Parts: sequence; C-alpha cells; structure tokens
Amino acid sequence: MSLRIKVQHGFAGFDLDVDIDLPHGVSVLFGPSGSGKTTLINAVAGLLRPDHGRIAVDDWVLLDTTGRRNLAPHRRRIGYIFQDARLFPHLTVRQNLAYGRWFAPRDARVESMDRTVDLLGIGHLLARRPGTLSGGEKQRVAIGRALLSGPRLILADEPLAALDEARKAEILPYFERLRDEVAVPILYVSHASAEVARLATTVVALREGRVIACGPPAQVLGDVGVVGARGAASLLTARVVAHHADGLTELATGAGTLWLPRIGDAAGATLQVRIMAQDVILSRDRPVGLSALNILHGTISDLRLGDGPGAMVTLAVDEDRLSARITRRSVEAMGLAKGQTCHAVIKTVAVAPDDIGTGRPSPPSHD
Amino acid sequence: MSLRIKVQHGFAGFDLDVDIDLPHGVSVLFGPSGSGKTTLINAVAGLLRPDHGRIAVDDWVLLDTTGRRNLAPHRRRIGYIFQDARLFPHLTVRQNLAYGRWFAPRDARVESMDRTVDLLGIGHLLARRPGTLSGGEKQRVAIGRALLSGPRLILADEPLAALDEARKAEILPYFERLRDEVAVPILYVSHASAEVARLATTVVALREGRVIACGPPAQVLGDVGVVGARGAASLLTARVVAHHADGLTELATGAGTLWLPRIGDAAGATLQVRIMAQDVILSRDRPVGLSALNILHGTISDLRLGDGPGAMVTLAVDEDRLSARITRRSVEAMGLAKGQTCHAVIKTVAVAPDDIGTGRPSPPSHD
Amino acid sequence: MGSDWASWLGPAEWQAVRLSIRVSFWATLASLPLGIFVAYALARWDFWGKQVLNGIVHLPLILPPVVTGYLLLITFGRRGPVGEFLDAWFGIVLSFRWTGAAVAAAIMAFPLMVRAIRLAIEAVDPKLEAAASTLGASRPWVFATVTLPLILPGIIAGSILAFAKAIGEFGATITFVSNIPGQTQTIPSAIYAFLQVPGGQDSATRLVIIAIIIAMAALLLSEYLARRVAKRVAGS
Amino acid sequence: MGSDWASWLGPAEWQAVRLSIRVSFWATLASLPLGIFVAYALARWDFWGKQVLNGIVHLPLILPPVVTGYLLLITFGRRGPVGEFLDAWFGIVLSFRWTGAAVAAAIMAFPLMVRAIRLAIEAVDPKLEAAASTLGASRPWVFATVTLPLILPGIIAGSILAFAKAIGEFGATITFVSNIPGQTQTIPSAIYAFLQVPGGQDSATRLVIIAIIIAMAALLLSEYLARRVAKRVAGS
Amino acid sequence: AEDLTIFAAASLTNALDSVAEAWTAETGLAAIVSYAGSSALANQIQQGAPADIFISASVDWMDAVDSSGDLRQGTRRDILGNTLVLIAHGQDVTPVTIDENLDLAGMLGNDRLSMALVDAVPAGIYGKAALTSLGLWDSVEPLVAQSDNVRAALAFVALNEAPLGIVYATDAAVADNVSIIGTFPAGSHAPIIYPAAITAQSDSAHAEAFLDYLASDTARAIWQSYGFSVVE
Ligand SMILES: Nc1ncnc2c1ncn2[C@@H]1O[C@H](COP(=O)(O)OP(=O)(O)OP(=O)(O)O)[C@@H](O)[C@H]1O
Ligand SMILES: Nc1ncnc2c1ncn2[C@@H]1O[C@H](COP(=O)(O)OP(=O)(O)OP(=O)(O)O)[C@@H](O)[C@H]1O
Ligand SMILES: [Mg+2]
Ligand SMILES: [Mg+2]
Repeated sequence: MSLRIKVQHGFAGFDLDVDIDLPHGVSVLFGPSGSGKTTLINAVAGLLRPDHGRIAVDDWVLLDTTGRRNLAPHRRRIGYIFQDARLFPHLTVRQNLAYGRWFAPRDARVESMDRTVDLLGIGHLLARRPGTLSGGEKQRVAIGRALLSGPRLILADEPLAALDEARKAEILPYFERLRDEVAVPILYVSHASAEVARLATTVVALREGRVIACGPPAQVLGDVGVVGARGAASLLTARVVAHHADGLTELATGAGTLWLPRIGDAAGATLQVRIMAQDVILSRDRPVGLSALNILHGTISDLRLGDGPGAMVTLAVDEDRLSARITRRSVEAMGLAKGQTCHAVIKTVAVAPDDIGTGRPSPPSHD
Repeated sequence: MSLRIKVQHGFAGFDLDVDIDLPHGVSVLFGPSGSGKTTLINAVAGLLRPDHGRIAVDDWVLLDTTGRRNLAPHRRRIGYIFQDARLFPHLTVRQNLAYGRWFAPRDARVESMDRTVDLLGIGHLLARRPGTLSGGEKQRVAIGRALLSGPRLILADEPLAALDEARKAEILPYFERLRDEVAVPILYVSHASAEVARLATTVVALREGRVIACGPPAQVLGDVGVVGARGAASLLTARVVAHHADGLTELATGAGTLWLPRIGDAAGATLQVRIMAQDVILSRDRPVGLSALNILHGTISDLRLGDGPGAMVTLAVDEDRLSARITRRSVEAMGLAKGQTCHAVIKTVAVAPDDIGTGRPSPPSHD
Repeated sequence: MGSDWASWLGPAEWQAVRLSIRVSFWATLASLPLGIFVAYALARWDFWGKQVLNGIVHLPLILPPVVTGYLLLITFGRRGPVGEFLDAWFGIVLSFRWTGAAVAAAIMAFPLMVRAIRLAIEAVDPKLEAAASTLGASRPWVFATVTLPLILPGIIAGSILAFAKAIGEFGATITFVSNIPGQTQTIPSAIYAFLQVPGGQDSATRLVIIAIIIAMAALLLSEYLARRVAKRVAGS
Repeated sequence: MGSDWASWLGPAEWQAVRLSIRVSFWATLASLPLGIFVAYALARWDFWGKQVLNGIVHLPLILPPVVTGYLLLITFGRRGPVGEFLDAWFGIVLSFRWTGAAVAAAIMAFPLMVRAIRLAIEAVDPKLEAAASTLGASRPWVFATVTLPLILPGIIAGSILAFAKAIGEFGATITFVSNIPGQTQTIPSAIYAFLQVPGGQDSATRLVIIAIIIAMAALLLSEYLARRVAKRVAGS
Repeated sequence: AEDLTIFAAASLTNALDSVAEAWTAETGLAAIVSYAGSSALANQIQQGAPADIFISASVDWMDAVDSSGDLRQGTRRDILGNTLVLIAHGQDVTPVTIDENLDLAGMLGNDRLSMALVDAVPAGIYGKAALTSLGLWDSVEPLVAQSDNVRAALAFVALNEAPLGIVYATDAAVADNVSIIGTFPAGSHAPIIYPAAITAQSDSAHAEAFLDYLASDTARAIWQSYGFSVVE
C-alpha cells in the first residue's frame, strides 16, 4: 500500500471518479485522449483541488477534503514532467535544470546534473534559453528539470511522446533505475504499450474518468478489452543462465529455454520478459528447421474466439501464462482445444530490449 | 517532380542544408529530436526565411532568395498542423475550426466540417474554448483546423504524437484519403515508423540538418543505418483476391498467397503491405502444422551479418524484396547462403491495419 | 435623477458634469484607433524615428500641462497653423469649443493609453499570429481576428486610464480652450474655480464627489468587461 | 557639464533641474515596491474591498491635481493628522520639503505605475507559476524567481511612466509643498513661475527643453532595458 | 533663522525678485520667494508652511489667513496697487473710453473677451465687478472666456484667439502684440490691493526689516518700473 488516490471531480461535461491504491514502483495511467489522466495527475500534484478526495503516500496525507488538509504543491516534493514542457522562458536550460535543486531539502537525494544532462543529450543546449529549442529538446529539458529536483514522487505526463525511438530507448532505463534503485514512486502517463509493459508495476486503465482496470501489467495488458487485441502481451519469468559468444543470452523459463539478444543482467538474475501475443506461433508438434530459436511448450489453459478472424490462446507454462493471438482458421485447422499441450514458437529478435524489465519488485497487490 | 525544397539556414550551433525533390503524395520527415524537421517545415510555410533557398510546388515558386521572391505565409495556402497546437485561445473550438475557411478562396476544395469533426471525435468540444482542453484534444482540433482550411499543401508536424493508438488508427486513413483522393501534397513529420511506412510516398531521413536518405519507403525503411535494425521493414505488393467468411482476406503476391485479417479494399485492388523484418521466420523446408497461415517463398538475394547477434536476410520475391531479421546462430544452423530458395513464415495477425497502405501512387523517383 | 439630486448641484454645475462626461468619452473613443496604431507600431515595427515618435507620445506626460495647453493653443488655435488649416478646409474649429477640450484631454491621456495597449501587444505570442497567417489571414486580418481580441484587456485598461485622466484633466484644457460655462467648463475647471475663493471648499467637494462617482462607474465597468474577456480566453 | 552649458541656465534653474531629478527618481523608486504589491493584489487576488482599493489607486488621475495637492496638504501637512503623527513618531516631515514633492509626484504617478505592472502580471501564464511550485518554490519564491523576472518589461514601463509623470508633475506639488527655490521648486514649478510674468518665456523654454532631455534620456534607457529583457526571454 | 522665506502671489514674480535681490545686495541676507496662486499660498500658511512673509494678490485670502490667526498681529499692511485695463491684439488700435456707453459686446461681435476666472481669480473678480458697475456685464457675460490666471488670459489676446481682454496694467505693459486701449475707472471696482504681512509662526529676525524694505525708495522704484502703483 503506497500511493492511495481517491478523487472525485466534476468539470462541465466531464466527471473524474477514481479510487485506486497503487503499490510502490511505476504506476502507468493508460487511456484515450480526454480520459482524465492529466486531471488525475494534477490532483496529485496539488494543482487541482478536487471536489472530494484523499491522496496519501504511505502515511503522508497530501490531501484530505474531509479533514480540510490540502498540502501546497511546493510542500509535496513532486517532480512533475508536464505534458506541455512548461520551461521557464527567462532562464537558461542550465538554470531550468537547477531550479528544483534550489528548493530541495538538504537531505534530498538529488541526481547528478552531469549524468542527467548526458543521458538526455542536452549538454550542448545548457547555455540556451528555451524559446528556440525544438519540441523534443524542450521535453528532454523538462524531464531533466523534474528529475533533478530530488522528488519523493514523480509525475510524468507522456514524457517521451515527442521523442524518437532511439532517444526513448535511452531514457526509459533511467526511469527504471529510479523505480528500482531510488525507489521513488512514479505515476506515469503513456499511450505507448511498449512503455507501459516495460515500466509498469501497476497499470491503471482509465476511460471517461473511471478506472476500467487496475492491476499488474500481466493482468491488465492481457485484457483485450483494455489494450485491444493488438496490444495483448504476456510476461514470462525467466532466469539468466549464460551469455554466449554469438551475442545471445540463454534464459531458463518454466517452459523451456529462451534465447534472447544479449541482455545486461548477470547470470542468475531473474527477469520478466514481455512477449506480445501476436508474436507467438503455435504448433501441435515440435517444429524443426525454423529460423526461430525459441520453442516453448505448455498446456492450453484458455481459448477464446474473437468476433473477428482472431482467437486468443493462452498456454499455462509453469507459473506463468503465455498468450498467442492466432486466426480462428488456424484454431480449427489445428484442432486446438483446452487441455492440449502445444508448442509456442517465438523469434529471438521479436523480443526488444524494451520488453525486458529488470528486477521488477515483488508483484503488486491489486485492491 | 512536385515539391522541390532547397534550403540553407544557419542558427548558432545548427546548420540546415537540404536539397530534395519530392514527388506528389506524402513525404515523411524522419529524424531524431533537433535534426531540423520543424525548421524545414517552417521554411516551407514561410514562417522562417532561410538564408538561401528555393521552394516550389510544381511551377509555383513560394520562395527564391536569389530571385527575391518570398510569398507571404497567407498566400501559400498551406494547412500547417503545428507541433504545439497553437489554437486561438479567444475562439471556441468551432471558431478555431472554421477560421481557415474564412480565408479560403471560393474555389478551394474544403472538407466537410461535420465529417472532420466526427472523425476527430471533437463534436462534444465545439462550444468550448481551447484553454481547458486536454493535450490530445488540442492536437485533434489543430488537425481539424488545418485540414478545414482547404490547403494546397499540408504540413503536419508530429500530428498524432499526443494521441492513443486507437485514435491514431482512426485518423491515419484520413491522411491517406487526402493523399490519394484530394491529391494534396503532404509534408509529414513523424517519429513512429508505423506511421511512416503506412503513409509515406517518400521518406526523408534527416540528421543534424542534413538529408541522410531520401527515397521510397521500401528503400529507406529497409536501410538499417536509417531506421535501426528493429525498424527495418519491407513492402510487398499484393492484390486482393477474395474476402472469406471467417474474417480473413486472401491476397496474391508474387511469392504466394497472403492471408490477412479482413481489410476494406474490394477484390482486385492492389495494396502495399508492410512486413516488419523481425516478424518473419525463415525455414529451408516448407513448415507444416504451424498456426501461422502465410508461408511465402523466395530466393535469398542478400545476407548481411550484423555486429550483434542479428542478421538481415533479404529474399527476392517476384518484383519485391522481403527482409527477415534472424539470429546469426540460425543463419549458421540452417546454413543459409545467397541464391538459396527459402520459405518465409508470417503470422496473419502480425500485419496490423496500420501496415496496409491503400492505392499508393506510382513509386517516387529519388533525386 | 430625482429632483433632490438634481438640486444638490446648481444648473451650471450639472452642465459641467454633462460636459465632462461628453468630453472624456469622445476624447477616449476618438483617440483609440490612433492609440492602437501607435502602440502597434512601437511594439512591433522597427522604423527610423521610432524613438522620436515614442518621445512625442510621452511629451504630454513630461511637460507641465500648462505648457502642453500653450503648445496646443499656438498650434490648433484659430491663428495656429493647424487650426487655420482645419478651419479653412474642414470647418473644424477647436478653440473655445468642447471639441477643443476633448482634443486637449485626448492628448494628455494619450501616453497612458498607448502604453497600456503596447504592453498588451507585446504580451501576444507571435506564434499565434504566425498560425493565423498560415491559415490564410493577411496582416490586417491577423490583426483584426487574433491580435485585437487578445489585446482587448489592454485596450480596456488603456481606455479607462484615458477616461479617468480626461475626467481629471484641467491645466492643458483651460490653457487651450479657457473656461466657458457650457462650452469648455469641465468639472475640474469648476473645482479649481471654487478652490480659488475662500470658503469655496464645500462646492468643490460636491464636484469632487461627482467626479469620483463618474470615474468609479467607468472603472467598475472596465473591470467587469476585462474580467469577462479574460474569462473567455481562460476557457470557463 | 561644460561651463557654457552651466551658464545657459542660471543657478536657480540648475537647482530646479537637480531637484526635479532627485524628486522623480525617488518618487519612482520608493513607490515601486508598493506599486508591485498593489498591482499583484489587483491582478491575482480576490478580496473584500478590491474595487475600493482599485478606485483609490486611480483617484489621483481622476481628481484635478490641485485637489490632490490640497488633500495631501491637509493630511500630510504639519498640522494634518498623518503629518503630525509622522513628525512626532518618526521625525519625518514632508511638508515644504523635497520629500513632500517626491510624495506628491509618487502619488500622482502611482495609477500609471500600477496599471502597467498589473497588465504585465495578468499576462504571465499561471501554468509557469504552477510549474515552479511543483518544483518546491513557495509563493514568495515563485514570485521572486518566475513572476518578477517575467514582468520586468511591465515594471520598466511602469517606472518610466512614473518617472516621466513625476518630471512633469506640477499642480499637486505646488499646492502641497509650495514653490520654494532649492526646497520644492521643481522644473514645472519654475516654468510656472516664469510663465506668470512678461518676458519669462525664454527661461521657460529653456527649462522645457531640459525637462524633455531628461525624460527622453530616461525613456531611451527604459527602451534599451526592456529590449534586453525581451530578447533574453525570446532566446539567444 | 537667518534665511527669510516669502510666499508671494505669482503675479509679483520678477518684480519681487528684483526687490529681493536689492535687499540681499544691501544687507547680505538671503530672501527666498515661493510664487504660487494666492489661494494655494494661503492654504499652505494655514497648514503651517515655513513662510515668514505672505504677500497676497487678494484681500480676501489675506483676510482668511488673518482670521485663522496665522498672521502676526499688527504687521499687515497694503503695499502695492494695480490698475485694470482693457487690451486688444496688435499695436495698431484705437483707444476707447471705458464707461457706461462703451459697446463692448458690439466690439466683440462673435469673438471672445478674455479674462481670468471671474469668480475665482482676483483679476477676474475685479473685472467682473467693474463691468457690472458699468452695466456692461450682462451683455458680455456669454462672450467671456475665463482663464485660470491673468497670464493665460493675456496669451489669448496676444495670439489673437480673442480680440479683447481684461488684465492688470502690469501684465499688459510688457507683452508683445498687445496694446492697452483703455483703463477702467478707479471707482468701477474695489481698489486692487496687494496686502503683505508677517506670519504668526515666523521666527525670523529680519521679517520686519524686509517688510519695511518693501516700501523703501529703492523698492518703490523697482515696483514702479514693473507698472505697479505703490500704496502710500
Ligand atoms: N531560433 C533558433 N535559434 C537557435 N537555434 C535554433 C533555433 N530554432 C531551432 N534551433 C535549433 O535547431 C535545431 C533544429 O530544430 P528543429 O525544431 O527543427 O528540430 P526538430 O527536428 O523539429 O526536433 P524535434 O523532433 O525535437 O521537434 C535544434 O537543435 C534547435 O535547438
Ligand atoms: N478546466 C476544465 N474545464 C472543463 N473541462 C475540462 C477542464 N480540464 C479538463 N477538462 C476536460 O476533462 C477531460 C479530461 O482531461 P484530461 O486533460 O485529464 O485528459 P487526458 O486524459 O490527459 O487526455 P490527453 O491524453 O488528451 O492529454 C477532457 O475532456 C477535458 O476537456
Ligand atoms: Mg493529458
Ligand atoms: Mg520539431
């Protein structure tokens, strides 16, 4: 029980009504445009006083409308990365970055300026003022500014939306590090399901101001109603066995060996690997001669036919579930049914670095 | 030869030097944050007067610094979707949308307001002012405003970045329609390679103010140096054969039959289907019993080993190329070599609606 | 107005009140277009002699009102170069007329009006104007449809400053058009006259109160309008 | 100043020039903190009596200067309630001192200063202030580090208006602190005295030119400062 | 205090400056003069202004200061007199006799008669009284343009905005483009008197001496050279 948010707020034509209890780690807010993500985050930041509500980080109550408590934003020690960067136009990039540090208490753990600047690739911008920065440059400075303020809680509203894939891939691990090493709770808005899967300890799906799902990503992301069939994915627990000379890493899962492009973790580490349901091919017999290296096996625990041409087949592999999205035609042709054993073919390269989460904390409890 | 842009411009610490000739259709600008995309688009819009340059749409010269011609922005008849929505705060959403129409010449082809509003899902916002719209709502209104001005040239700077996948999927076909039916040239900035692949007639890759690649998407997107290995994709030409009762569409390609989830085009239509290199599994023998329905065959025309564990294998299928990204280990285990014939396994569901472009105009020439 | 009210002031005083309102209203309204134009030029254009224009606009603030009034007199008076021209060509006579009082008030209030509007123009984001131009609006249209609505609060502020100043203006007015009851005797002239005689304070006080009431009403109206405009922009 | 220059004006006139500069400078500087505070309150807070405060701020504009001067005289004069109090408790005497002239000028210029600063404050995006508060800045810090730098152009504009007005102020000053050479005789009072007698025009003209030069210098300085500030914010 | 501060009606500027200069030359003592409207000065003295001597252009304001107890008893005296004249624009003018038969309204036609404020400023008050006693007031009243001081009234005539004006002889004497075309008979208005007095709060040792000096031969010569008459 760590970040507890209970908020009711009405705008003309829009009602937000949320009551969630988020464990430590990264909670990703997920939902269509206008579903209330920014509104919710603003309430946590103290920039919006909701009609009713209570917001607390552990025992530290930020807001309680019944108890008349409403901590001013500057006492909440948050690092808020705004959807619209909101840099200070009269300060240089360097001064923008240093702004939060001025006000951080002496004992706050503040990131190193140099490292952050390096990571964000904004070293050459330090002397400039924000007026002429490009869209992505602004966003990167905004990320740096929030992270460098030594926050006790990070609010990130689509921080990476304006960035290219390569830059995203560089910055994402940083959030992971904050989550794992620094243990700062993070509330993160994202539209990108890769980001969600990679970072999230908990996923909160919003629609029209209500929570339609809240729980660990394996559960929420497997929910076709939430993410859509194309977004469905499973998370497999895997242990690093060895790194091989040809650049592949061998992992052991309950369903067999998994070969992935080299990953950073040392042998013995336990990981969560996200596998998109649409990347899995099924076969009754063990296929041979394929370029795909990973052939896992399991028992069909669930089989759901969609309205369209698709079907979702879930295999129980050890403790985990592995979903495959295939056509109904294949289900019929292969005669698949619950309880059968089956092989799952997964390409090594289908698993992107994004999809491997490191040292995820103990699975969150869902309230 | 349609949109010709030759621009040189220097900011302190940044030089833009571009000379490209873009055929009709959608030209996608692609490149990391700060590479000069917005700067280039501003020059086309007339909001930035470059140090040197010439910009012309067919014979219509917008700018010629040697000839001292510099058409004022309001005479350029552009629909510019800004990276930062730039809605008029004092006008309602409806008035914002109608703004451009006021100034459109009588003979301009202007989209229907109702249809556009429906498509963008902003009907319930019409009476509001932009001040309190959410990030994605603003962006959608900005798209509508530009499209409704009856432009002869559309400039779109990351128009969909703030939107969720579902909304993106709804709006993308609209740009396609503009490209194909209305035949408005479109200059489109995007970081998302799915968008690029889907929309682009031509892809221009920028880096640090220079063009590092410019050409048809099949060529630029297959270039690992430009898109990175994970972004590599091929485009297959396919003809719709029939729609089947189980929700699948049968297409004929030079390499065999392709089964995809139902698509909208009528039998006989010719399409371009994007297939991500990482979604392709190779097999020397024709595999059986797999859930994957599509098994194409071709001859290995190129085989490149990467620095890491990966390799890129390209098959010649009929006129097209089909790339597969597999591990070096598999290349060795399967003993693949140039000139061999090979089977390619592609899951039906791996091809998203995004990946199917309709009625792409004749392939662009690269200058 | 009830008869009690009306009789609280003598008829000559009522005349001064009516005249003051008329003079201040027209002084404000008539100088507004030029005020907006000059403010725009100073805020957005770079031209030769800009600082000279800026200086001239501020002159009435710097000079003692008597001097401004005197300069007006020798320029716009019947025998002054401009005055003669206006009379000969347009039949416009300013001297000893309420129109002259309005001109004097407008000129005295001009720097205040221009500065307020200029500040507002400088606060408008040029990116919005650029957006309007890409949508096909020419410069004048951009101004009319984007800049002007966005600077409305500044225009309101400038107008109320000008109106208040015009209500209080005295030195330049009396020097330029003297004090003719019913023609050019505004509230401040009347107040001044009362203060010049021993024991005139009471009558002066009555007029002071009237002046305050008029200006406060204008002020409240302006605040109300500005608030409405601001609310519209903020969204509501 | 060369001796030619110095002799162009008599010693009494030089005295008036020096005094005017001193009075205007201090009038502007000393009223700035209160001006910023009042402008902020009017722009951002809602409180009981806000419109009353707003009205009081505008009073000096609405009233004929003579009236303002008279009110100052009976309030802050040596026998006035406030004047007596200030004298008894703090030893501050305003009446018939240059400090009194500065107070009169400051009060006359106050509405102009407040309005300029208020417009600037209203143009500051509250979202930036909110961003600063999330970064740990308390209200006063937000004001000092975000609002204040962003309204600098407005503060400069307000100050130059106030300074120019103070240079030209006459009616209230002469009524409040009289026209004592070396003590309270500012440039406009001196001009007034010269204009009262035949043959005084030449000396008056000289002083008018001096007043214009001083105000223009201040104006140019303010434009330069404002431009620098604006450039910094625009970037590069 | 050594310094002497004199509050004097603005119309005395120059003349009083010359007198003060002469006094300083003779005695070596400084005299500072503050010129403003009599009403402002009177108010200021009533509010404790540091004036030693008050010279008013109006008997009424001196009375006001007297009755509020701000004058030193027994020091008040009338020192100067002035005459009221009718002036016209230009040099080339025909003199008129000012009496009941003067067709002033006819001379004006549609133009204006420039005067100081007829209910507030002394020159205007005297002028109105004179016109009234001559029976001319009713006919010219609608044509009167009033100024807040005599100099401004003079300026209108000098610039030919108004063809005729009523001002003090002292003002008319020196102005360009203006000629005196008649003098108002002494009996048509109350005598124009500049009273002077020492204020109650004065602690100057030289105030009495200066007041006396105002009537000295040197001072008389100066006054007369500026067109004032000296009260015997
Ligand atoms: N007015 C300016 N002065 C100085 N440098 C500028 C100016 N405008 C842009 N730049 C710089 O030029 C480079 C290109 O900017 P541009 O906005 O075109 O990038 P972009 O490709 O659109 O990036 P993004 O994807 O982040 O929006 C950036 O490094 C930016 O900082
Ligand atoms: N002050 C307000 N007044 C009225 N409606 C508002 C206000 N603020 C937000 N809304 C509405 O509330 C809804 C939720 O807004 P919010 O900004 O939280 O959306 P969001 O989930 O962040 O969307 P996006 O992904 O587009 O940023 C939107 O429909 C928005 O228009
Ligand atoms: Mg949002
Ligand atoms: Mg950009």
